[in-house]
Amino acid sequence: MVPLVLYVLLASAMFTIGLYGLMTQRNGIKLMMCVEILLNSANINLVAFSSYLPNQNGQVFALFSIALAAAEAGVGFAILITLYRLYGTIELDNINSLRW
Amino acid sequence: MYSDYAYLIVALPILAFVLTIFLGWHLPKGGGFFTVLATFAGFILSFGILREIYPTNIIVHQSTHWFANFNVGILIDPLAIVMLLMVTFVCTMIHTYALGYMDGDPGLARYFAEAGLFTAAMLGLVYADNLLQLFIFWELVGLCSYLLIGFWYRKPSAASAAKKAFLVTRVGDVMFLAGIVLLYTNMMRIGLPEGTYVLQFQTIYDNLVNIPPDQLTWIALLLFGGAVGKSGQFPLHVWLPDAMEGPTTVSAMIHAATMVTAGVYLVARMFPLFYAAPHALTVVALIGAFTALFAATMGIVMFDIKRVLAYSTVSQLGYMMAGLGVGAAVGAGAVGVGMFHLIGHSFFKALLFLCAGSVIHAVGTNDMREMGGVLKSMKWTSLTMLAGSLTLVGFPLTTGFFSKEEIIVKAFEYGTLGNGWLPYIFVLVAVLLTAIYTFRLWFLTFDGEPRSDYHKHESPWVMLGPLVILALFALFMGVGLNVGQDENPFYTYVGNNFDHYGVDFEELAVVGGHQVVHEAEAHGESGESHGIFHTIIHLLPIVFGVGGILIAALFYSRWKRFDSSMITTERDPLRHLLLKRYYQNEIYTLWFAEKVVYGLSLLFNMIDLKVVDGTVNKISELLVGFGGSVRKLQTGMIQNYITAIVLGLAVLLILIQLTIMEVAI
Amino acid sequence: MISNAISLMIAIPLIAAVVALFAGKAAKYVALIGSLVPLVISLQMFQAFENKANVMQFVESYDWVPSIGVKYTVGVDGIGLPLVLLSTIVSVMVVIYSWGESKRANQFFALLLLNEVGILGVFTALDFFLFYIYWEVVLLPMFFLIGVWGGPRKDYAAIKFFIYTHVASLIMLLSIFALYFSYSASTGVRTFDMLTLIQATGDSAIFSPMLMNVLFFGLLFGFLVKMPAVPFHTWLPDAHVEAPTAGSVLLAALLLKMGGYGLFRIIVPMLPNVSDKYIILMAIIGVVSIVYGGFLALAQKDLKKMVAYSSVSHMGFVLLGAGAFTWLSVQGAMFQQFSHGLITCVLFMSAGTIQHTAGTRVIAELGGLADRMPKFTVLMLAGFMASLGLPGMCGFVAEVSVLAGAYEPLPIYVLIVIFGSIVVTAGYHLWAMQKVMFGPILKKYLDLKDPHSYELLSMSILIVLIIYFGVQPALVTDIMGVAADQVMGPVMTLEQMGVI
Amino acid sequence: MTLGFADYLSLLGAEALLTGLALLMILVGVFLKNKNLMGYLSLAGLAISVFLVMGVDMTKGAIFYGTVLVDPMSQFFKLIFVAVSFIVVIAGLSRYKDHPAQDEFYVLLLFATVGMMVVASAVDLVTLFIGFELASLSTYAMAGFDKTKENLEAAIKYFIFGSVSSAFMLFGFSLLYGLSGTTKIAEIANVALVDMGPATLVALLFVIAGFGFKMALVPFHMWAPDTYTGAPTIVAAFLAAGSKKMGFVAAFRVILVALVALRMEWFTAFAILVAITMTLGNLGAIWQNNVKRILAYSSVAYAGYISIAFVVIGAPLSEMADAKGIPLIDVEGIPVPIFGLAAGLFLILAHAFMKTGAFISAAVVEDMAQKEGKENPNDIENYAGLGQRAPITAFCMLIFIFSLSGIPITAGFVGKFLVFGSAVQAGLIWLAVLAVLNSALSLYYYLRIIMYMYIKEPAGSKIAEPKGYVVAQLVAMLAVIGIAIYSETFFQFAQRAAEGLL
Repeated sequence: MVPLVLYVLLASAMFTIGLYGLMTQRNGIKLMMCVEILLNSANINLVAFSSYLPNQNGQVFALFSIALAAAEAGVGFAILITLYRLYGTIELDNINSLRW
Repeated sequence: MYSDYAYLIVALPILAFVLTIFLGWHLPKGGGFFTVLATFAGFILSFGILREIYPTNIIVHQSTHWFANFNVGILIDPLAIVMLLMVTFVCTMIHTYALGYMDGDPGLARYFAEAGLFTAAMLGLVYADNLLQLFIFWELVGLCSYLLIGFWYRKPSAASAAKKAFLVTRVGDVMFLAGIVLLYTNMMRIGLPEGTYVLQFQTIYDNLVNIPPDQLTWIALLLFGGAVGKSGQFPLHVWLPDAMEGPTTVSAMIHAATMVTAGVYLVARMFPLFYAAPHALTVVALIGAFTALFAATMGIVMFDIKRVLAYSTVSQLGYMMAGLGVGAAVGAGAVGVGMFHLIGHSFFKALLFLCAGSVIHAVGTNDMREMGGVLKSMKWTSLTMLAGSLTLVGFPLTTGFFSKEEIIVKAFEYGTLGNGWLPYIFVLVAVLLTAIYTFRLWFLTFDGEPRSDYHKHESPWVMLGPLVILALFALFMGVGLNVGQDENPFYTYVGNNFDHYGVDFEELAVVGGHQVVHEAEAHGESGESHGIFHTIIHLLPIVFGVGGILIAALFYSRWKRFDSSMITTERDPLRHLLLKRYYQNEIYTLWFAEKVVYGLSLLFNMIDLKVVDGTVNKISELLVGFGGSVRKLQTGMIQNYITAIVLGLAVLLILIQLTIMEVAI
Repeated sequence: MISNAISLMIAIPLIAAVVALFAGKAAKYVALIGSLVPLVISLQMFQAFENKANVMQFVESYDWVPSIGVKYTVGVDGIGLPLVLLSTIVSVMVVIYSWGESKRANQFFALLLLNEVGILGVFTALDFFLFYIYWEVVLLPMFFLIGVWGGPRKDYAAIKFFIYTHVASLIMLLSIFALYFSYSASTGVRTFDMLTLIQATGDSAIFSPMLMNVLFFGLLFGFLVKMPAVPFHTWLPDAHVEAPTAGSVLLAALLLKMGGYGLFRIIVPMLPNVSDKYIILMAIIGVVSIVYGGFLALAQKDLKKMVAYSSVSHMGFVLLGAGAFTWLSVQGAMFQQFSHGLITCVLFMSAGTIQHTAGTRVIAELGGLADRMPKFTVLMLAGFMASLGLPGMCGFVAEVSVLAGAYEPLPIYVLIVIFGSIVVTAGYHLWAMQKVMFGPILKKYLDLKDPHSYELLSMSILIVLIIYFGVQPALVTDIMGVAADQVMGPVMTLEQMGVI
Repeated sequence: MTLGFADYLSLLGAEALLTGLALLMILVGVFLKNKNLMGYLSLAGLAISVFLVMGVDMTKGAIFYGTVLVDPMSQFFKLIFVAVSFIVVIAGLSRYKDHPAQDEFYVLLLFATVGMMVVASAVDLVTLFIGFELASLSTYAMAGFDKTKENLEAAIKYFIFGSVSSAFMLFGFSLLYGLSGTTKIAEIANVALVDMGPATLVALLFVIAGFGFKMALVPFHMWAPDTYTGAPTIVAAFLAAGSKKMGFVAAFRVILVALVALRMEWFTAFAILVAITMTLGNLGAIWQNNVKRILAYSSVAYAGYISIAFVVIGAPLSEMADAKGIPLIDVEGIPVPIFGLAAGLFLILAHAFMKTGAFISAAVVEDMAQKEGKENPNDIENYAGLGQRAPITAFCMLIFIFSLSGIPITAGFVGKFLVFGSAVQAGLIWLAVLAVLNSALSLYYYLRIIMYMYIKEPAGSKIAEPKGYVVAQLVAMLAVIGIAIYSETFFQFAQRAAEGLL
């Protein structure tokens, strides 16, 4: 079967991709997606590990985190929508009145 | 029983001071009579004490703890009692005179208050029983001098003269203080028993031999520095002529009769120490003699009547110092000689000043060129002034004659004993100059025709009375003490002052390296034997004195034959030098005080602002500025924030790896 | 003698401060009472004080934070008592002098009282924690006094004063920690008790030499800044120039004394345990302060700034005396603290009065004031004379003691420099006096009058005290003499004294 | 031993109560017209839960299959959380009076509180993560509650930054799980992680990143200044005082206990982080004119001061300390680590109250300025002469600022005193000196506020101070001073907590 290393590599790759996205993208939605990628990379880790370990904690953990990710997305989109109502855009570059 | 009330001698004038300063404004004559009475009471007390201790061998000594290992106390020995009598007497005279002289001045009460305070301080100085207390009153008389010189403080010249007087004497005082500190340290090194008062004179006299001679010399010279400042000796004499800005009575009291003699008194008081200190007395003799001559030269060209007298005071103080200084050769007797001249001088110099005051009072100016012919209008003043002048010159059989004569002869012996002839030559020449400037003054003022239209009237008796009394003393004290007695009792009494403390001058001579005392006596006897030479020595001063009077007469009196222009011209550099007073003012004030000291302070100020405080402010500026740049990192762009996390973690990772490796190694 | 005298003495001004805050117009009366009562108490303590070496008196001690060994311990000995007396006297005088203060008067007087609380606390606290608390508390009222009632650059001055001295106290705090932990680590006893810890510094088993040096300098720095000693003095002139008169008086008369108190309570007893070299070091710093301060004063154009630098110069004597480490010099330094406290009050009051009567403090612009304000002139002259060390006033006694004591350990040229600077001191005092007071009066000052009676009153009381203690120094110097032995001798803990 | 449901309830009474209350309020809120009641309701709930928190028996050990632990540490933090929420709610009574959606505010607040309390008790990574997210999600929403532009900017930055760092945390957790094969903190501690290569270090750093975000340690602090400034002021108070502390308790549990094997590593990490955080926090604040922003940076700096605890605890076994020659173990029995942690806890307690108070005072001024239609209501100019305009607020602010700058006699002083002290005790002289200098530097901007409040001339007339704010401030102020005076009690508590953990 597939060695653990590959899973971990995959997870790390996804994580890196997510981070890259966060550092480069401006669109709020895209940023949200990047966040999801980050979370899921972690989930992959958990599931992979747990299938190699005697206990199932990892999978439980993954389920929880998926649920939380969903909730998080909910809150996030709520904020984005109100943001759009006020600013008329979700390009976060234009939203930096708070600085220095 | 008088001696039990000795403390009153100081307490009463202080009381007078307090009363006058608070009540004086509402009393007639500014409450001056408080001061007069208090001083006179002091005189009575001192006289009573004299009756108790003369000629017996007892001295009055009362002492009590002050703080740490210092005490306050009263010590009345021959040296002190004569000073007490002189000060109380002269001050009484001058205060009485002032009742008339200062009358009508708005600050009358202030004058008498300060005068009373001064009297108290001066008396305290005289009968202090330890060096610290002496120094304290020493400073207080300085304060009073400051206050009284600046009495007319609205006059800028008076204000600055007061400041100058205080500062210049302060230089001396600081040396004095340093001397005390040095003495204290050495005494402590000896390891005295617990509870002894270190600076008490008795203690000092007893332990002189235990102090290393080189230290003694330092101490002596530092103390002498104090004396130089107070008694206007070269080079710290510059303040005394300026001090004439004060009222004439002040000049008479402080800057002629009493305070300025404190320096001489100090040297006399510490004579054993000076004697035990190698070379110390030589310095005293030279400085004293030189001052005597140096000041006299300046006295010749002055036109301000008070300044002439001021320079003569400086010069006479020089005589006293010289008189003490030659003690290196003649031993403790010198104290008697010096003190005798001090006392005599106090009388006649006070007299001269008061007369001058009386004249100024009438004429309304200090400039002798505007006087002349005062003799007609002011008989009493003129005659008393004449009496004073004669004693000052040392005219035979006047008090000044006896005292000055003695000093000069001692100076001669001093020379014969191979200690150098300079002192003798200086004092001798000074006699001639003294005679010249004194009678130049007298002739210019009283003789000839009025050179300006001043209103002519004799002063009131409250002023003349003191003049007459002082004049009598000035003329006849010497005779009274000398004629009809094989040995002047004053010399013996005061000269043997230190026997009361069991000071062994033989022993001290060894420490001080004077091998000459006995030879001095031996020589003295031999001097008696081949008389002719000795008589010459005794006659020379008289010749010089009378000669001086004649010269003065030829130049300035009604019988004048020459004019000063015949010997000097306007452009004569010497004359200029004298008129400019050897450019001391330029050197002391303009150059040293204002350039060097003030410049130094400005430099320090610069350093303080730029460097010391500058660093502090620079640091804060840097931090604040750094903060200004740090906050720019907060761009407000969420992407940058994420980047910050990633970079931060990366850096952290590397650093941790490094440290772990470092530790591992 | 009332029990808990010290706590009472500290509590009363504190309560009075709160009352004064809400007293409105009546604040000054509250302040007067609130400062008079402590004066009475301190006088009683002075009466009841038994002058025995190494005995701490009026001690109170209660647990506060036992788990880290913090106690509420107060008491006085020969070091603290004279300063307590000084503080209470000066506080009353300041209240009297500022009787006419109208701007936000209630807060003003409340702050004066609060200041007294802090000062008294510092001089009586025997627990480092408590000591540090009071040490910091003192900063607050002064900060506000400068900040609210100050001159044009008050913001700068106040913040500089606060931060500069605060840094110093924090460095001091770290050293205190080092003391505390080293002690508790090697003895197992957690205590902030001052005397115990100071005594422990003698034990080389507890404090390695290196550690000893570190914390010695930490503490020394804390105190030098407060004194202030050159080169850490620059906060002082700024603070003084901007502060209101009352503030300057308290600052110079009391706050500076905290540094000196620290020296005697902590540094000097440690000296023998650290190194003899530091004796000379401290003395040298002292000398530098004396001379440098003197010359700077001479250079100043502003009367108040001149007085401020003269404080630097005079506090140098304290440092010199403490550093010279002979019995007489230490005692003299203690007395210098006391006398400078009294004298500097008069100087700053004079400067303040001139400021608000003539409207300027620039010496060059003043002249001939004596003509119109004779009474004031007498008092000011007396103050200046006292400051330049005139005998018969307490400044002289102190300086002579310091110098006489300091000669032994010091090289001669150092002494020469000092004596030179004494002349300079006389110089700037007389110069200022002549420029400001004497000479012909300037046109613009023709309608000046003597200041308010309460200002004259406070000044004259102080002058009387200055002369009194100048003539009768033994009253306090005897106490200080014993204290000097105690400071130079071995330190005893409260237990060993048997007072708790 | 096994515990019945009743025991659970007694142990987690507060959590249960608050959760129930929150759910109830959602339900009721739908029907109510005037919702001012809600505030008092939650106030009552919080008041009761204070006693519930203090009342429990802390010796029962872990429950819910060893995922939740009720020990002094957890209760210490729960107390802080509840108290902070309590004060914030009081302030809210004025802030959201007659606000149409105020019930939602209180509900969110309660949920956030519960989440934080769960974290405080969590001894299992899963539980901890859930609690963490619960708190985060509610606070995301709260940050944007007023729906002004600033609010939403604050919210979105907070949200993205927050979810990224929780992703980091989760990834770290996953690695930990992979390496140790368990999610139970106690069990992870028993695994020799050191031998497991670089992955452990990555895990550690990711976990630190996750917590560092809540704690606002540089460089994970970037969101804090913006969010604190943008969010409604009392929410900022809650964030700074409450959820920040959640980060600390989580960090204590995971890093100090679970990752004890990596002590060397996290000692170094925190040594660096602390130094940077203190310094940058203070330097950043110097230039600010927006008082909320000043307070934000100051709480960044405080994250640094508090985190000194980690360094102190890490120090004893690391070689750095031994070199100093200062004994590491106190003979009297309080080991350096315990003392350090206790000190840290005390400072956390102090900071919670003074920061809440300070932000609420700021809120008063903000409302005042908004009424006057000022351009930027939090500008320091609006504080001019506050001493006359709003005496109570000004005085409370004064106390809070003194406390923040460590002036006696306030909780902040005692806290700093203890923390700096523990640093010296651990031989970290360099750190102590740095901290001290920072503390002095911070005076610069603290004093500026005081200057404006008491020294500048008033910018307007005297104002009426809203009751809720006043009460909230007074409570906070009394707490700040009381903690200082009765420091013994609270230090004992902190010490027990520390002993329980280590």
